[in-house]
Amino acid sequence: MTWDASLLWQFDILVLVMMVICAVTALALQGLLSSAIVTGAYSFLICLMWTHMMAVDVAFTEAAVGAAISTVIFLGTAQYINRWIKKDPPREQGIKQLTLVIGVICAVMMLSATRDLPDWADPASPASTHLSPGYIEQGYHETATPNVVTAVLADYRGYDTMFEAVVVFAAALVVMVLLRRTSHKHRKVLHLRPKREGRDTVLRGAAQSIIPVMQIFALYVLFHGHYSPGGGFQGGVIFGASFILLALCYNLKFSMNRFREHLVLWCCACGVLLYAGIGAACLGLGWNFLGYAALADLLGVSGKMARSYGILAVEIGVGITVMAVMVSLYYDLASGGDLEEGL
Amino acid sequence: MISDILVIIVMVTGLLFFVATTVGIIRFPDFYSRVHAAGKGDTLSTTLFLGGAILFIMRDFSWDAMLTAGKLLLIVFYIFIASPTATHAIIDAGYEFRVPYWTRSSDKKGTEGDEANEENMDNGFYPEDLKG
Amino acid sequence: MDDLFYFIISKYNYWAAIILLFIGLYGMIVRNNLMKKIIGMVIFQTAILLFFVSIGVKRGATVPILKFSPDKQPLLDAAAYANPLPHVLILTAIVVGVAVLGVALALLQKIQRVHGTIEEDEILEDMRK
Amino acid sequence: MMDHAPVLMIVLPVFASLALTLIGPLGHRAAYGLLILSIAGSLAAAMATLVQVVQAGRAVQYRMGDWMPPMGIELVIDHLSAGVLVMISGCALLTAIYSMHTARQDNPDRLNHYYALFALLVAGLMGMTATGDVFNLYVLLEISALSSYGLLARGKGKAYYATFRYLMMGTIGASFYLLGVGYLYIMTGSLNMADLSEILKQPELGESVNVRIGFTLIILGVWIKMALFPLHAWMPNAYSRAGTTTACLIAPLMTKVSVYVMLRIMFTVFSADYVFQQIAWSRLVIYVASAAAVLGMITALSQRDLRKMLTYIIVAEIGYLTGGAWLANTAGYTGAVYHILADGLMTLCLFMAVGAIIYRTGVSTSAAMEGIFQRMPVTAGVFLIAGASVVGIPPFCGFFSKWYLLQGAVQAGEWVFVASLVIAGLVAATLFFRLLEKAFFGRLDDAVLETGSKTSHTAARTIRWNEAPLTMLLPLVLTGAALLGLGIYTNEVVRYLIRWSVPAGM
Amino acid sequence: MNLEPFFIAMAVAILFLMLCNLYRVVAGPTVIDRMLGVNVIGIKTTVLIVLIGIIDGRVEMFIDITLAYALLNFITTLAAARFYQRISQPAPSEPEEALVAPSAGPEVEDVDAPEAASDPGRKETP
Repeated sequence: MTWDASLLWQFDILVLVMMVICAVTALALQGLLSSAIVTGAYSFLICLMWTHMMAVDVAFTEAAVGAAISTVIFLGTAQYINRWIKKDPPREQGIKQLTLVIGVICAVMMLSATRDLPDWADPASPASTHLSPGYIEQGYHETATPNVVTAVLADYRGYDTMFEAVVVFAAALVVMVLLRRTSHKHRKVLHLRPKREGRDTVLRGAAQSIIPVMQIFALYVLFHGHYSPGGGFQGGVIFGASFILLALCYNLKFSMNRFREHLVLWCCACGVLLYAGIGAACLGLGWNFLGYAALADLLGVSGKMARSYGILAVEIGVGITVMAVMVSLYYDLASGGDLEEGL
Repeated sequence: MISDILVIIVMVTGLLFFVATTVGIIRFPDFYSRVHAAGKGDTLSTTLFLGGAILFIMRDFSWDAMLTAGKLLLIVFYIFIASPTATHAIIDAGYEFRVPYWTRSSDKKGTEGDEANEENMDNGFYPEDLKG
Repeated sequence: MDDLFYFIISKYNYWAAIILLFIGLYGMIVRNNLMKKIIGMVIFQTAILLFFVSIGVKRGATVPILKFSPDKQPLLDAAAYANPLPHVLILTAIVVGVAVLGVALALLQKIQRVHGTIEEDEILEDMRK
Repeated sequence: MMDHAPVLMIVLPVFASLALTLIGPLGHRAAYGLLILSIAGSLAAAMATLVQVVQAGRAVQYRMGDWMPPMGIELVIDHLSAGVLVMISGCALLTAIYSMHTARQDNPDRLNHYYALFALLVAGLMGMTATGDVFNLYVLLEISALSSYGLLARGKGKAYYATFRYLMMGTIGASFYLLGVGYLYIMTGSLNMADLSEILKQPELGESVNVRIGFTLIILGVWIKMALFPLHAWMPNAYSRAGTTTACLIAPLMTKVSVYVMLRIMFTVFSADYVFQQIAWSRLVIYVASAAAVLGMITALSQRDLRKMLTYIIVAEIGYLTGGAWLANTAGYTGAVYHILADGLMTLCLFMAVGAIIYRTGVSTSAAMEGIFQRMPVTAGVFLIAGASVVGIPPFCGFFSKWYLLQGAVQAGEWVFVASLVIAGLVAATLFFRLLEKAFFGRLDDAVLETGSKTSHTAARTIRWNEAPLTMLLPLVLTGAALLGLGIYTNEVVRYLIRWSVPAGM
Repeated sequence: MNLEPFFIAMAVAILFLMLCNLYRVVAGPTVIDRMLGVNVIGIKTTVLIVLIGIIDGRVEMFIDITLAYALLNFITTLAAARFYQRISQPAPSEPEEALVAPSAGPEVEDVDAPEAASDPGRKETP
């Protein structure tokens, strides 16, 4: 019956209340654009929540993905759709209302069942005692990586992470296959951005000073993922975001001149190829798939360090893929697929 | 000890500016004045808070602490660039969209005070793309 | 009173996750606008992620990155660090979430182009024509 | 290499999809060849694993990254999954061969990207079947789901909205699954299937309401993915609007793999005792399944569009599979597992035959069947075999699965399920009889072709003999032969594969 | 001197201010006001993350997130602003031809596409 002051429950409850408010508002508002923006606020709050739960890597990812990329692609899509929903949804939704009732019953059941869940933040809960101590206590000796999350992500559960990279690759392919046109027969009449002589100077100046730092920071996050929160995914998203920033401050063509769509696609595939290739190389060297210790002889280091380098290499692969995929998603969704003019 | 007091002073000042910003954002009558409150107050108070954090970290000197403080300074610098630019972009978008601005006469149109004015604005005063 | 307080303190995170879950589910199933459905989907997914991350919290624990003593020895006490496994799972799940979001938005653009609307009932009417 | 067969069969298609993305300019022939090559390699690896499993008489394990199982991820291929893996890669290979004409027709541009998604879907399905980790299963589930969205949306027009609904339902299903995994994780602290089942044997966990919620959520998610009757609304539109190749790939495989996942969760992670004794609602599932079988078949009877008809047949077959799995006896389980294999082949065969008919006639309603026996005798013959198999006529495999299911239902005293099996069989017989009547005695004049084929340039007006091209016929005939072969070798399949995988406590 | 209670108090105070700012996000009245509210919440989040780091005692682990936040929050706001600059000039968009997968057969009843709204962004006033 003790509780720890450092848990800061007041903090949590405030954030959670705000999250619920944001969720309800996002679903209730009539304007779709407002909803998208409120969803952005929701994402900020959940990121805060995760920082407070000490899930720094998760918070980092959420900051990069939820707060930036999701909102940007929401806004990109909002250019091409009806932005105002009907006031009166039809009433003949018998099945939907039945679902609602069932949903409320399920919610009440699940809420009442939380009594039997282990207490929140209980160090003696099964989840905290069964597997995770193993990762924390052996991880450093086996992989020489102080960031346990990176070690588990890229090594113990590296097979998952490989398919995570494949998932984003698949998403880029699907979006491209869906939206992008090869023939320019049906070129749409563009919403051209108004001529703004000299009025973007401030933005461009800011972008010029921010983008290089952003890219260096992205590389830092990528390569420093062993020692601090971060890694391939977060670094990749930030690097991709720098191209998005370029496109926002100038225009899509300007960004595409620096990072061509063919190159983007190549990078999407090459990152996964690097990851899977390392796995296959380990297999070729007589170990199991993704057993980075196989690289030890090749690199002339101990098995532990080989695992560390293997983690770094696959993180680079993930970073390349994710960077390219984020840029690809932005190019396609913000320009409606014709890669002419976007956001 | 001195540095602790300094930290407290700096952070409390920052909090005061945050309060001012919030009051401005909630109470000011039109969009432009709200942006004004947000753009200035928030940047300053963020700087103050991060400055307080730097002071706190530098309390016991070490190279790690120096590195951390350096990164914090970088953050301060980029917030100083990014935050005003962001508010600039917002206000530019609002201007482009002809968001109506507040004058005494538009205040009088509403029966009394702020909320009535906003209600007035809700009833078709804004172009609908702005509300969406 | 103390028991009740302790009960609330030890469960509120799960409650919030479940409430958000059903708010999102409501949005996905009942709302008529496809964009709202997508927003509901985002909320629904984050609720599950919140549930997962809640599992990983430990009282008095710090971020799951090893601390080092001055002589460069890592502190390997499992109780001192939050559970890293849910974090890993959630990282993967966030990525999956953004991938699905991208595909959903692309489909939304296509639906708008083909049907001229993103209201579900209007689309169904249009398809019946 | 033999040792690495379990992982090779999953990563070969992944490599193929990467290569297909990179070699874009090399043209469609290279893409086609590469796809077939990779899936054939995958099939070979699956076969090798199957042989290994049957010879050893126990599951093959493969440790990813050489980590011991509860810490790392492992692949576990036992008798059940080996059979399903061969079925998946075999069906995918046949579809890949079949796709030569139709895929190019549907994808005048970006054929290589289409094939890349094809390979990813196969990789996802294989991975789902082979994995021994519940969270890894979720990731692979999403891979197969994402690539199937891309493939289905190539159907254009109305397919977009159908795919959107599929995406929504698929996401709800996958998220329920993930939440269920969360509940299991919070109660047990593990993600490995074998480890989970060890921990779940503890009596206090068997009583726990949260484990029950976790089980319910997982099963509910899987049911949404596999379109069990009340949750099937997304499926018919999504599948019938898709291009032929897509339909041939997705329709047989996606639902069957979901059924496999259901069996895995029910009997490997949990146990038969737990499912049938602790879960209060498990008695009701038989009724849901019975309703699915009967209503699915009846709805199929009322469809004009051929492929929609086939999709409703899948809904009915899912009813059989679910019912068999929840009968709680050996015969029912055997029937369900056998039916996964048989139904995969049957559905593939039907979709391929209908695809060939649509390809030649350009008509997608049942009017396309008019006079098919004169114009496309081989296709029609194979269609007859598949139809006979769905109805349950002896030498073909559909009969044996129904036989086992009926046996199980009688043993369990589930007369409702017996009745539904019989009724669904009769309705299916009516359905196919109607189609085949048209096919035999349909008028051969141009009236039919004029109504349907005003946009088709392939319709034959004067040529009577108008068989599908060889790349379509070959897989079609092979599938027909497989239906017959599986039927003839039923005893061996049951003895060497299914008997081994019957869970304890049945 | 133990400053931890002070930092906790600061964090909770900032959260309260965030709650107040949420009013602007929820109530509007225009989207641009909401954008402003989100921007302000984002900046406060930056500060809060640093404070959490200080309370946890390992601020160096939280700084990278803060920097990423400061940079990415800028992108979100900028994207929203750009969106408005872009749509302030309306232009009609052509409807795309609706196609059916050739191999799926011509479904007679669903070939022709309805005209897309002349400008998808601007629907008639509700």
